[in-house]
Amino acid sequence: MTDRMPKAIIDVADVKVSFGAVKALDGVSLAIMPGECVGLVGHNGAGKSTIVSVINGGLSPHQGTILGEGELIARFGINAARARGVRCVFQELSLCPNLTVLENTRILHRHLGGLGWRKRAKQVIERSLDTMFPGHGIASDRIVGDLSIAERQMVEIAMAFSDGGIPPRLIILDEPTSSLDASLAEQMLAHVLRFVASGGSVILISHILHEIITTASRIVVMKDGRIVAERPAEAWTENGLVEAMGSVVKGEAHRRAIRDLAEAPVVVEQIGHGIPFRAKRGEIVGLAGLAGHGQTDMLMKLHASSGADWLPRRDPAVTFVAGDRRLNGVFELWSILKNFSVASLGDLASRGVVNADAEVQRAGEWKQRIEIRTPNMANRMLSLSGGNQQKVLFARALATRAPVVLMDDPMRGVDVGTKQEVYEIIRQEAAHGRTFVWYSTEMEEVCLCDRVYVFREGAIVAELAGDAVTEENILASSFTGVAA
Amino acid sequence: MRMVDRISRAPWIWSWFAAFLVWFATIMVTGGASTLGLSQAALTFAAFSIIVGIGQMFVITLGPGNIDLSVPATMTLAGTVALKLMDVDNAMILPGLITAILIGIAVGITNYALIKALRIPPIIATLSMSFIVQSAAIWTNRGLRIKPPSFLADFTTSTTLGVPNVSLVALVISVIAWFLLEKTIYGRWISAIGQSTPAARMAGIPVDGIRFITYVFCAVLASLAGYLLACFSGGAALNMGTEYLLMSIAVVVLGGTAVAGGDSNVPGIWGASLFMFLVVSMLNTYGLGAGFRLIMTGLIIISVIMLAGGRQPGAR
Amino acid sequence: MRRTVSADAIRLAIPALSLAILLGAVFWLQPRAMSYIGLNLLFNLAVPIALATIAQMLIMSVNDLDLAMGTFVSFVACVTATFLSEEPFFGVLILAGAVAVYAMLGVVIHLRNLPSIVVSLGMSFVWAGLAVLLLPAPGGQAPEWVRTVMTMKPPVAPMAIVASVVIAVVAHFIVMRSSLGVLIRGVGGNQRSVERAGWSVLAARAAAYALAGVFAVLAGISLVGLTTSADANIALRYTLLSIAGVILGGGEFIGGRISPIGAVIGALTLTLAGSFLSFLRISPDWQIGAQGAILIIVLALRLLLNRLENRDKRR
Amino acid sequence: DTSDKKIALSNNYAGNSWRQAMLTSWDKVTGEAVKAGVVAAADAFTTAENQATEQAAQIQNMILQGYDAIVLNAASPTALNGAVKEACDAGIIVVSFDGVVSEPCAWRIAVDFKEMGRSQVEYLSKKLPEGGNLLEIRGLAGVFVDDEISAGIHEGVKQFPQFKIVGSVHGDWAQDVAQKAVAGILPSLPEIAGVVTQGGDGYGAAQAIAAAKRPMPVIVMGNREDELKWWKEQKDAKNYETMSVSIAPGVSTLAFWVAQQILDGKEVKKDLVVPFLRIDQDNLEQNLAKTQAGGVANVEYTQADAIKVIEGAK
Ligand SMILES: Nc1ncnc2c1ncn2[C@@H]1O[C@H](COP(=O)(O)OP(=O)(O)OP(=O)(O)O)[C@@H](O)[C@H]1O
Ligand SMILES: Nc1ncnc2c1ncn2[C@@H]1O[C@H](COP(=O)(O)OP(=O)(O)OP(=O)(O)O)[C@@H](O)[C@H]1O
Ligand SMILES: O[C@@H]1[C@H](O)[C@H](O)CO[C@H]1O
Ligand SMILES: [Mg+2]
Ligand SMILES: [Mg+2]
Repeated sequence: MTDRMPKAIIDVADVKVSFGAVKALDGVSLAIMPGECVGLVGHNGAGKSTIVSVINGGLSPHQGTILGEGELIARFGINAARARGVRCVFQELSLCPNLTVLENTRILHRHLGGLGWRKRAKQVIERSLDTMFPGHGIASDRIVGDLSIAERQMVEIAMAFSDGGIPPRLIILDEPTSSLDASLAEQMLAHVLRFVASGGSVILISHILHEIITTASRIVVMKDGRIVAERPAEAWTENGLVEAMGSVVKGEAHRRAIRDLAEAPVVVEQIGHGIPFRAKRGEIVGLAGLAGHGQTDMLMKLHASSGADWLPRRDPAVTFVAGDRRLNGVFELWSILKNFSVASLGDLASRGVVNADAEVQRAGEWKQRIEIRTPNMANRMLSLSGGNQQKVLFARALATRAPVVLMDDPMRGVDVGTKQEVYEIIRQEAAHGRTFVWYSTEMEEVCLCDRVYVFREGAIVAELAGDAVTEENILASSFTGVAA
Repeated sequence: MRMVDRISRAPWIWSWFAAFLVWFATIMVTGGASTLGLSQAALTFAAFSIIVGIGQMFVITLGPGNIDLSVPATMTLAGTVALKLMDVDNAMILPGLITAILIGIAVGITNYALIKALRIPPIIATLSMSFIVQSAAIWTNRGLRIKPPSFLADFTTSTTLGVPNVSLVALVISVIAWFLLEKTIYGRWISAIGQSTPAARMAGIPVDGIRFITYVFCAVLASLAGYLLACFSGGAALNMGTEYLLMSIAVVVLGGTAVAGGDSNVPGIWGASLFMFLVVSMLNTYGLGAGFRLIMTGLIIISVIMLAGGRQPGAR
Repeated sequence: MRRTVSADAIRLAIPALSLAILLGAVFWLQPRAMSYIGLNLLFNLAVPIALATIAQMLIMSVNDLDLAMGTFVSFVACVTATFLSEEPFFGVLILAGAVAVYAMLGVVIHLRNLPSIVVSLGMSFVWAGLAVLLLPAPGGQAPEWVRTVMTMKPPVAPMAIVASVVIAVVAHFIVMRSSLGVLIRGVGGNQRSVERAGWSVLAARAAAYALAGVFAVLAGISLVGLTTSADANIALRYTLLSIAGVILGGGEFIGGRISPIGAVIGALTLTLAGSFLSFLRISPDWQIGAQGAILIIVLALRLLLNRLENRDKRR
Repeated sequence: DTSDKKIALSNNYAGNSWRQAMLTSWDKVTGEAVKAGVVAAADAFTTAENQATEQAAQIQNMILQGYDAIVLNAASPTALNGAVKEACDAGIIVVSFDGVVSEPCAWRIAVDFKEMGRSQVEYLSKKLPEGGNLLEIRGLAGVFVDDEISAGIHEGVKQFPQFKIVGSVHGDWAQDVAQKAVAGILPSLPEIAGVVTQGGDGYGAAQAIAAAKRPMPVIVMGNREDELKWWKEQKDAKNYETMSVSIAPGVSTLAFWVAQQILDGKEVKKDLVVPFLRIDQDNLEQNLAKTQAGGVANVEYTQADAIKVIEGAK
């Protein structure tokens, strides 16, 4: 008790979280002291957002302990965290889009109620906005859905820093600047420094490395659910960080032989801002860059431009492998078999009647080919583990006759062994003349491509081909890109 | 044991179970003497609910928000126009049938045009449409009850080997519907659309085309039911579809079809249609009035949905 | 200070414009309507519809739908014309019980994750049955005070207008201005974010249903105030009318995007559409069809105006 | 002189042949009256959904449109009283018929529905003196006419206790609904001697009974053409005997003339009674011949008829 060392606001020790076979956190320990800003970096899927959810109380770890001010907290949850002044700005925007700014403030601050709460909420949020983003021009009675993405992000950040009864003590910012331009980001980071100087704590997650280096007092690097490096900010350089984040074992072994595709015809094309997109027959084209910078939109556009909404097509031009399984991949009520065959029913039917034997046989072949781990393809799709569900979606697309396969980060949750098998299949199919357009957040995968387009802010900012497809080049283009 | 387990989880079992209970409770009043009569009557009248219910089921299978409220008006228009056209002449049976079907097609096309082109939610689009169709029915013959051609009248009211002919028609339609749903690409596609429209689009399914066909199919079945019902009851009446609005929805829901879409169930429609007829008969037989009858019906619908359970979390 | 017109304001402008156009047409067809009495005659039956529309809107604000609105209002009307006027104590008790049933439906639907459409379809039979039991034949008597309130002749504006404004203001206050309203709409907009802030979504949904029950009860009572008596089928059409009213008023089926003022305007528009048609003197054969046509036209107008709005936005 | 007066018909429902016949009669008779310059206009209005609230709004619109009289077939005897009162207050003559309203300021051309029900049992008591089991087919639950006719029937059964009602179903005044309801209850019923009805349901009952291959009881008919035709067939084949009773749809024209007379300044009692239209074994053919195919046996009224009815009530 007489200890003069300040105690950590939140101290998580040896935390483990897994989603199915994916070990999102594999023994992470992290203590946040008052008056420090911890920078958290790592590749997509490293586990950053997951540790945030643990600290925020939204996710109970499967293993590990959580201490607050040095004391073990038995029932740590959202309300316990909030009572300790823990606030969070989530990576995906999490305001209610149908409510106004000050109504969202009301939702966030549970104790703001009572007569005249609007006035108080208005004061709370406007004071915070004014201090953080002077001249922001956001009226607090605007509907959040009407705001631009940047304005929404500003509101969320300002809301996290606002004081609606319980003063904020630890603020977690998960990629807060991803939609802010340079000057707004500057304003925000300056406020973070002021907040930290006055004794508050911040966890800052960002892919923009110089922000981290200039703002954080300590930088933690995560990789595959573990903390792999941790040093004071002054001890880091941007290159050092990129190296620490990158894969230790490079994917060289899997690099495919460089093929000459100069003669091959262009099979898909999409011209927008930035560098035009083209893919040739038999080519594997990678879409890289930070998550959410327009890669999925590009895939959707490619799909829509050749899709048919009214009449069935015998020979589909493209097929699609979803990454967001829940949203646009899996048919939950169906068996694995039906999920597999839905895109190639035309080939498995005569006069519109599905040939059940052919369907079972085709499914059997693919079950073997990519090892879908189930005793029976007639089992429900949801009985499969996530990785196996993803394999089914893969098989669904590959089993069609479409010459172009669009892939939306399709390896989420797929284990290493399977990945290697799928890579091999992709290589074979490409050799037979199939074209793959592959968006991936995994560097290793991007490096498997013949050619790579790097995206930033909705446009293609770089094109890398052959030997130029390296992790360093891709990271460099995605971080530096063309500044806004 | 596994068999029992599997059957008890089949979504249609509840409606069959309920239908059986009610049937049993009714025939017990006469010590079993009414068995044949009641069964025949139930099969006869369930047939019409089955036919419209199957159409409604296809639409509901398309997913949340999809529903066709124009079913009753379509029945009425098809019945009145066809009977007027046939004008008691046996030679006109086929033209009458074709006219009824064409009316169904026209209503279905207009329904989907309103939904797609004007972005009107299906519930309101088909309601508005039903007013227009109902007016058209009034305008065509002002409520005169023209008798059906004698052949049709006999056919619809008689039995074959003790089974009512209309229920045989319903059986044929059910088998076709079951075949469409279970065996054909079309069936797979509507189920896919109902489970997740974005996923269906990404899987290359022609979503708009299929939705369009489905609304047309529903309207055609409604017009067919109208044609048969008008012949069966000795003439079309302007209000003959009225009770089939809630009925068509209720038999679908009770039959175990998922209201959230994607999962349809033909046997369940039979169970539910028989049940809906039998429960009224039972309550009438026991001398219960309209009030109790309605309350019981509502409570049973809610119990069935509670027992069968909602969809797994995440879907609504 | 920079002020832009919000999407909500535009959303409100569309129904208001439809109403204004329709009102203009009615005045042109029937100048007599442009008076104290005229306006009252045009709009007094819109008052219960407006209340039912608000009730439906509350259900829709949490992404549900109530197919039992019409039978419930009929049931309330029967209770009002019988118990509430003869044995007010029991009448109030029954109505309070009915509101509690609504809250419970919200709880059950949330806990068991049931489709609201089916549950309310089942409830529609139950309410209808109860109504028939209460009033096997039309009749009953409106309580004196209800009759007095509904036939009041306030200065300046007729009761129908005053009541509509009061309903709109009160509903606006509850749904748009109060903390509870914010919470309910938050559930419709982004349930996760409400949960993350530590609220109980279950309680919010139950509250939305209970509030809807209260407004529906008021709809039934005010209806009997106008008609002086009730019957078991008196308000069946309120189910679809209330849904159409919410949509016309700029509300949406999902996403918690609703507008109480818009809903009241939607209810007034629907009522006025009926009058407009009867002033047009359409042949009786097509009078029913014209109601469908006018619904389609007004909704198509909404689409057109939405398009214009989007074009403006893109500019 | 009423040549500058405008009369409106407010009708709540158009969904059955009876109502359509009523509208047709109105059209025919008032059309001639307008042409002859007796009145300036006689417009018909029908609501879409058979609901009192909708009809109340319709009446309010008629007030605004400046009609001098409203002829009313009401969805509810009481739920329109508010609107009717407003019309009276605006100086408008309101004449209700068939579905009459209880508001005292309105005129009522009523059919004694109770008597209509009672008379059915009385007829049966003559036809079947030894009595027997009866099946009752009712109308639409919750509606006034249904309750009245049914009450009359039960009164009749009390009066002639040799009869016993062994089953009761709602046929909603529609052949197909009646057919369905009867078919459902029939198997569990003992032998039926007679079927008492409300009109528009007799043919449906006959079909259900025939389908069940039961002996045909005496079914009281309701003047619909299909009912009369079936009766005629049975009469010719097996000398089947029954009677048929209902209100004539043309009573709308009587209401029209009464309204015209009131507008003309005649003193008219608030409550007028029209006899129901009854068809018996001997005048079946005669009535059938007069009835439009698919329609309802009808009587249209002239101005002279109306004056006679008014005088008779004094
Ligand atoms: N709800 C979930 N269900 C299944 N898997 C999940 C879930 N949430 C996260 N994961 C998985 O856990 C791993 C860690 O994810 P997390 O979101 O923490 O990564 P991150 O470091 O924040 O990545 P990014 O930089 O892309 O935001 C990923 O492989 C992800 O796919
Ligand atoms: N609810 C369930 N019902 C039936 N079988 C199940 C269920 N959940 C999992 N299984 C089966 O159990 C096995 C193991 O599942 P688990 O989720 O642990 O796989 P996994 O090791 O995570 O696979 P992957 O690495 O591909 O994600 C799988 O074969 C799966 O099909
Ligand atoms: O609608 C009509 C009339 O109301 C009549 O009074 C009885 O028969 C019904 O069909
Ligand atoms: Mg797994
Ligand atoms: Mg993250």
